[in-house]
Amino acid sequence: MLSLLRKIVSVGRVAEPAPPRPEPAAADPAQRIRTLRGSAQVRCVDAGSCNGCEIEIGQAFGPVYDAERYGARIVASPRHADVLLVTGPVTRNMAEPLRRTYQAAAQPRVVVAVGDCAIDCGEFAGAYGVEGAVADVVPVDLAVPGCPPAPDQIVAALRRVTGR
Amino acid sequence: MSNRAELLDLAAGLFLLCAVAILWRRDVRAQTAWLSGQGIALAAIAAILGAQDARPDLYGVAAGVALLRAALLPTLVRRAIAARAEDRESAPLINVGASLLAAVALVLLAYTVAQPLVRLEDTPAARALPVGLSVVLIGLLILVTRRKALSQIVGFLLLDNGITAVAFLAAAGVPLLVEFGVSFDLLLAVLVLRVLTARMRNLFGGSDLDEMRELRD
Amino acid sequence: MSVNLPGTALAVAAGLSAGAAAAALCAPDRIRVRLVGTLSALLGAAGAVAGGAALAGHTYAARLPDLFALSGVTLQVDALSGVFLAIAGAVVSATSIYGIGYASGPGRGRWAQALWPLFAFSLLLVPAAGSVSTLLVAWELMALCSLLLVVSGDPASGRVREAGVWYAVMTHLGLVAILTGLLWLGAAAHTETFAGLRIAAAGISPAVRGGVFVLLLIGFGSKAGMAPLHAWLPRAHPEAPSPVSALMSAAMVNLGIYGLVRFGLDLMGAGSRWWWLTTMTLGALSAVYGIVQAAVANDLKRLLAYSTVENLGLVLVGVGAAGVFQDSGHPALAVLALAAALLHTAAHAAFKTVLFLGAGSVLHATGTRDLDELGGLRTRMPVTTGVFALGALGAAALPGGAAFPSEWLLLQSLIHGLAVPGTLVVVVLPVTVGAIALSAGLAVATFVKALGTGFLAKARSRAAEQAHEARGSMRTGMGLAAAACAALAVLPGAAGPALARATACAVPGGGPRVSAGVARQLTALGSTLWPLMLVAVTLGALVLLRAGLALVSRRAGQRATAPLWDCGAPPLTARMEYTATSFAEPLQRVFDDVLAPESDLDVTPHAESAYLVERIAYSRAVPDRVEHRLYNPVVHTVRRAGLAARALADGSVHRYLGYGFGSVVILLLVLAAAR
Amino acid sequence: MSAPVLVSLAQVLLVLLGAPLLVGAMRRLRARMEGRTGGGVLQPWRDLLKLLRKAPLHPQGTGAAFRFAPLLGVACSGVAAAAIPLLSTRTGLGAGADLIAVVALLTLATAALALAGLDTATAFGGMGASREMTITALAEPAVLTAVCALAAKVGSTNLPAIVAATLSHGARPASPANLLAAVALAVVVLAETGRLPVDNPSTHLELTMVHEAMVLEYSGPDLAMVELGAAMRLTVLLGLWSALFAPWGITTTADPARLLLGLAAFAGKTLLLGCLIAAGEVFMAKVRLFRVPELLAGSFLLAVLAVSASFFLA
Repeated sequence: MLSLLRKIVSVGRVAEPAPPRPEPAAADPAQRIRTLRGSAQVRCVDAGSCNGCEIEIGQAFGPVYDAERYGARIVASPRHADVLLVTGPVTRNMAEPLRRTYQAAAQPRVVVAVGDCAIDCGEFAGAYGVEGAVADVVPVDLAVPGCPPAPDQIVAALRRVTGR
Repeated sequence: MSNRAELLDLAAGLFLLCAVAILWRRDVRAQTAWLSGQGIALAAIAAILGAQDARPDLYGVAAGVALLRAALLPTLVRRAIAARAEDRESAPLINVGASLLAAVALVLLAYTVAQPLVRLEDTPAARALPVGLSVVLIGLLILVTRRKALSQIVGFLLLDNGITAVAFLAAAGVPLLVEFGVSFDLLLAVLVLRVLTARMRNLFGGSDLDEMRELRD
Repeated sequence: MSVNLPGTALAVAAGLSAGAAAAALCAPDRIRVRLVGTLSALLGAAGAVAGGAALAGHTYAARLPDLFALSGVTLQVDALSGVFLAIAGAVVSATSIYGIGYASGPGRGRWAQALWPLFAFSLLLVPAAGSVSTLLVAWELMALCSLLLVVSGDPASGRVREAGVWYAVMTHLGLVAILTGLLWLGAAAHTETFAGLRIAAAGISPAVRGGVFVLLLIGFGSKAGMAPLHAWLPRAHPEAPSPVSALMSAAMVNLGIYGLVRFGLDLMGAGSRWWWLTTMTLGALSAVYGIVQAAVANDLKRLLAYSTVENLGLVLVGVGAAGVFQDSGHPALAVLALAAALLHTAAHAAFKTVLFLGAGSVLHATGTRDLDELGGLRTRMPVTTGVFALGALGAAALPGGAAFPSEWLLLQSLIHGLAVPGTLVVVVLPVTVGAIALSAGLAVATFVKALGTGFLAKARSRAAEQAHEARGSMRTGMGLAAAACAALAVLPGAAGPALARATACAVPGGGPRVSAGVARQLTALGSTLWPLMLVAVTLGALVLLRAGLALVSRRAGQRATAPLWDCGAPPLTARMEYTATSFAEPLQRVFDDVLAPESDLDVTPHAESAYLVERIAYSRAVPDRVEHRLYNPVVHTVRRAGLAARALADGSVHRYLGYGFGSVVILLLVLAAAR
Repeated sequence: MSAPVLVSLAQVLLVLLGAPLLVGAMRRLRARMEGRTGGGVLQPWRDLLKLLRKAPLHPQGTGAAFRFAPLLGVACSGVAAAAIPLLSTRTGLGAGADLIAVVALLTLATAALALAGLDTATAFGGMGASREMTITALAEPAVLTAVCALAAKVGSTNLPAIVAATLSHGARPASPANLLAAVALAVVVLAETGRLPVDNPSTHLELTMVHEAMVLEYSGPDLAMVELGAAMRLTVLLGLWSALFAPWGITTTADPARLLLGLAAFAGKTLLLGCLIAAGEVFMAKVRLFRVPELLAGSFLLAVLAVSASFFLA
C-alpha cells in the first residue's frame, strides 16, 4: 500500500495538457442538440472491428488523453447513453444488435462512427460477412477517420459532442 | 471520571478492536499489521497504568512491550511470509463468518466470567479485565481454527498479548524482570517456529497443519 | 342493569355459529355458500365487538353450570382476552367474506362448510374461557375443527394426508402437554377457575410452577409455531384451503401466545427469570430460523407459513422480555415489551390475513403456489397485487407497513432494558436485538422476493399468463384486511389505551400509572410516525411534480415506449428472468450451514461420446433441517418400538385378556405397596 | 414557519444540492490519484441536468414499481436528510427523527429499487436485486446492534437526543463503545452505499454489478432520480455517521450564525469522509460476493462488542 502511495505521488498527473477546444462547426452535435452540452455518456459498440479502434478508444479514456475531463464517460447500458461509439464494418450478425442498441438509447442520441471501417467498410468492403458501413444501418452524426484513428482524434470528436 | 481512566478505556477498546480485526482478515500480512497496532495499544495500557500508579518501572515495561510486540515480533512473522506467497491466506477451518459469531459468544462469555473479579475491585483497570480475557479466548480460537502454521503463530502472539493484558490489568503490572523473561521466551518460541516452518516448507512444500498429521510417527 | 356488551356479543356469536353450521348442512345449494359466509362474517363481527368492548374496559364473567356435564362452563372476558377476541373476530369476518367467493367453486363439501363456523367460534371461546376445563374443551374443539378443515382441501392428495397426520400428531401432543400442565397446576392449587388460580398460584412451590411452565411452554409454544416445535406449520398451512390457512395463521396460532401470557404472566405471576429467558431465546431462535427458511422457500404458502414462525417468534421475544423485566422489578419496561408483543400479534394477524388471502387468490387464479412459475400477475390481477404489496410491506416491517410500529416498540423495550442490571440481561439482550434485526432484514428480502417474482415482471408459465382477477367477495375480504393493515401502520397510537388495559391484566405490578405511561408512549409513537409519513408522502409528491414538470416542459406527449434492453440479441424470454430460487440463491449459500440444502446434479452423457452432454438435470430442495434431525429419528424410534410391540399382539384373544388381567393385578399390587 | 422546520428544509436543500457535488469531488480525487484530471466537481450536476432534459422512456412490460422506485429513493433520502441533525439538533421532525426509523426508511428505498429491478424481468435486474437484498438483509443486525450501543447510554434512539448528549460531554466520542460502533457502522455505510469493497460503483461489467445492475434499464429523468437518490443516500449516511461519531460543529440552537458554522463543519466533514472513501478505493479491490457476509459478520461482532463495552468500559 505504501509503495502504491509512493508511486501515486511520484507519477503525479500524466494527463497531457488539454489541447484547445475544436472550432465549433454548425454540424457539431453540441450546436444542434443543446441538451447534451457539457455531458455525454458513451456506449461503445463493436460492430465487427479488428479491435484496433477499441484499443484507441481505451486510450482516449485512459490517463494520458483523459476524455472524462470534457464530460464524456463510458457507461454500461445504452439506456444510460447519449453517444454510441460504433467501430468496425457492420457484420451481418451485428446489424440487428446495432439497430436495437440505437433504439434503446433515449432521445436525443448521437452516433459516432470510429475508424475507416465504420465509415466505408475499409479493408472489409464487399466481404461476404459484412452488411455495410455504420451509416447503412443507423444514422451517423459524426465520423472519425483513421485506421485506427488516434486517441486525440476520438477525444476531439467527443468534444464536439459535449462542446467543451 | 478521570481523563486517565478514559484513556485506559480507549486503549482497551483499541486492543480489542485489533484482536477482532485479526480474526476478521484472512491475509496474514494484514494480520501482522493489526498485531503491531495491538502491541502499541498494549504498551499504551502499560504506560497509562504506570502514570496512574506513579510507577516509573511500568514505563520501561511499556517501552519494552512496544519494541517487542509492536515492532520485532510482527516483523519476524512478516519476514516469514515474504518467503512464500501462498501462505498469505490463513485458510480457516471454519468459515470466517462462523468464527466471528463464535467470537461474539466468547466475548460475552469472557464478560460473564469476569464479573466476580470486577465486583471484587471496581477500578477502571479491573473493569477492562474482560477485554484481556476476550483476547485470550479469541487467540485460542485462532489457534484452534486456522490451518496454516503462520496464522497459528499469529494466534499464539494474540494469546500472549491477551495474557499480558490480563496481567497488567489484574495485578496492575508485573515486575519488569518477569515481563522481559516472558517476552524473550516468546521471541525464542517465534524464532523456533519460524525456523521450523521454513524447514518444513523446504522438506514438504507447505505448512498446512492437516497435512502434517502424518509426521507424528 | 344494563346489558353486558361482551357477554351479549358472545351469546350472539354462539347463536350465529350454530345457525351457520345448520345452514351449511340444510340450506339449498343455491344460497348455501353465501348464507354460511354471511353468517360467519357476522359471527366474526360479534366476536370483534366482544373483544372491542373488553378492550374498552367492559369485563364479563359467567358460570353456566348446566351447560357441560361434569364441570360446567366458566367464561371470563377481560382486556387481555379482548385483544385475542378482537383479532380472531376480525380475521374471521374478513376470511368468511373471502370464503364466499373462494368456496363457490365445485367440490366444496357441506361438512367442511359446517366446520368453518364451529372453528371460528372455538377461536372466540378459547380466550373467553374462565376455567381450566372450559379452556381445554375449547382448545380441543379448535384443534379438531382445524384438523378436519386442513384435510378438507383435497383428501385424496397424499401431501394433504401427510400434512394432516403431522398436524394431528403435533397438535395432540401439544394438547397432552397443556392438559398435563394445567391438571398439575389445578391439583396443586385445588381450584380450576382462573380467579382461584391467580390467588392460589403464589402458594405453589417454585419447582411445581416451573414444571407446569415447561409443559405449558411446550404445549402453547407448539401451537404458536415456536422452534423446534414448529414442524406442523409449514406442512399444514400450505395444504389447507387458503381461508383456513389465513384463519389458522392469523388467529389460531395467537392463542398459543394467549395461553403463555395468561398462565405464565397473569395467573402464575411471572415466576422465575429462567422461564422467560428460555422463552426469549426460543423466540429469537424461531424468528431467525423461520425467516431463513422463508427466504429460501419457493412455495408461496410455505413461505408465508415460515413467516408466521418468524413473527410469532418475535412475539415470544416480547413476551419473554416482559417476563424478564417483570421479574427484575421493572414493570414499566415489562408493560412496554408486552404491549409490543400484543401489538405485533395484531399487526401479524392483519398482514398475514392479507397475504394468505392474496396467495389464495393466486392459487385460485393460476392453480399453482410455486413462485418459480408465477410472475406478471400485476397486469391481470391488479387488486390482488396491490393488496398483497400492502401486506408484504407490513410483513417486511418497513415504514408504512403494519409491523413497523410493533417491531419498533419491541426494539425500544429491549434497548431500554439494557438499563436493567444483571449480567445475563446484558449478554442476552444485544444478541436478541441482533436476531430481531437479522430477521427484519431477511424479512425484507423475503417479501421483495415474494412480491417481485410472484407478481411483478413477466409470467413464467401459461397458468400465470392466463390468471384472472379474484371474485368480488374475495376482493372485499382482502380489502377489509388490507384496511386493517393500513390502519395499524399509520395509527398505531390509537391502540395505546386498549393495549394499556390489556397489559395491565397481565402485569400486575404495573398499575394504572405505568399503563398510562405506556399509553402516552404509544400515542407518542403514533405522532412520531406521522410526520415521517407525511413528509415522505409530500416529498414524494413534490419530486413527482418535478418529474412531471420536466416531462411537460420537454415533451408534452406521452412517454415513448421502448422494448426492454436485451443486449441486442432478442428475444428476451421469461426463461431468462431471475426466478425465486435464483433470487434466494445467495442467501441460501450464506446460510448453507443452517439450511443444509440438498441439491442433485445429474449429467447424462451422449451415447457416442462421454464428453458430449445430452441432458443435465438439476434439482434442489431445502428440507426443514429441524424436522430431519430432530423429528425423523424420533419417528423412526417410535416406529421401531411399534414393530417390536407387534410381537406381543399375535391375535390370540386369550392373550389380550391375559394382558388386561395382568395389568389390573399389577396395578393393585402397586397400590398395595404404596399404601 | 418555525425555526426547526426551516432548519430541516435547509438540510434537505443542502443535501439535495450538495450530494452531486460530493460525488463529483470523490470522482475528481480518484481521477487525480490515477493520474487523470477528471471531470470536475460540477460534472455530476451537468450529467443530472442533461438526463432531466432527455426524453423519458417507458420500457415495455414495466409497471408502477419501476416507475416510482427512483422517486421514492429521492424522497426517502430527503426525509432522512430532514430528520438527521446535520446542522442543528433542532430539526423540524423532533421526536420523529428516530435512528431506527431513519434506517428503516433508507431500507425502504433499497427495497423499492430492488422491486424495480425485478419488475424489468431482465436477468441483470433480478441479479442486482437479489444481491442488493442479500447485502441489505445481512447489514441490518450490525446497524441495529450498533444503534443499541449508542442508544443504551443516552436512553433514547432519538437522533437529536443522541447527538446533543454526545455534544454535551466533550470527550465522549472517543469512548471505546463509540470507537467500536463507529467501525461497525462505517462498514455498514460502505455496504449500504455500494462502495468498495462491497460493490464497485464504476464497474461496466454486468456480472460484477450489484447496485448498477438493478438500474440498467433506467434512462433520462428516471435515471437522474436514481443517481440523485444514490448520491443523496451517500451524503445522508456520511452525515449520519459524522453526526453520531464526530458531532463537532452541530449546534443545539437554531441561531443563523451558528448554523452557518455548522454548514461549514458539515461540508468539511462530509467532504473529508468522502475523500477518504475515494482514496481508499484506489487501494482496494472488490471482495467476492460471498465474502461480503464475512465483512458484515465482523461488523456485527464489533457492534455487539460496542454494546458490551458500553457496560464494562466506562
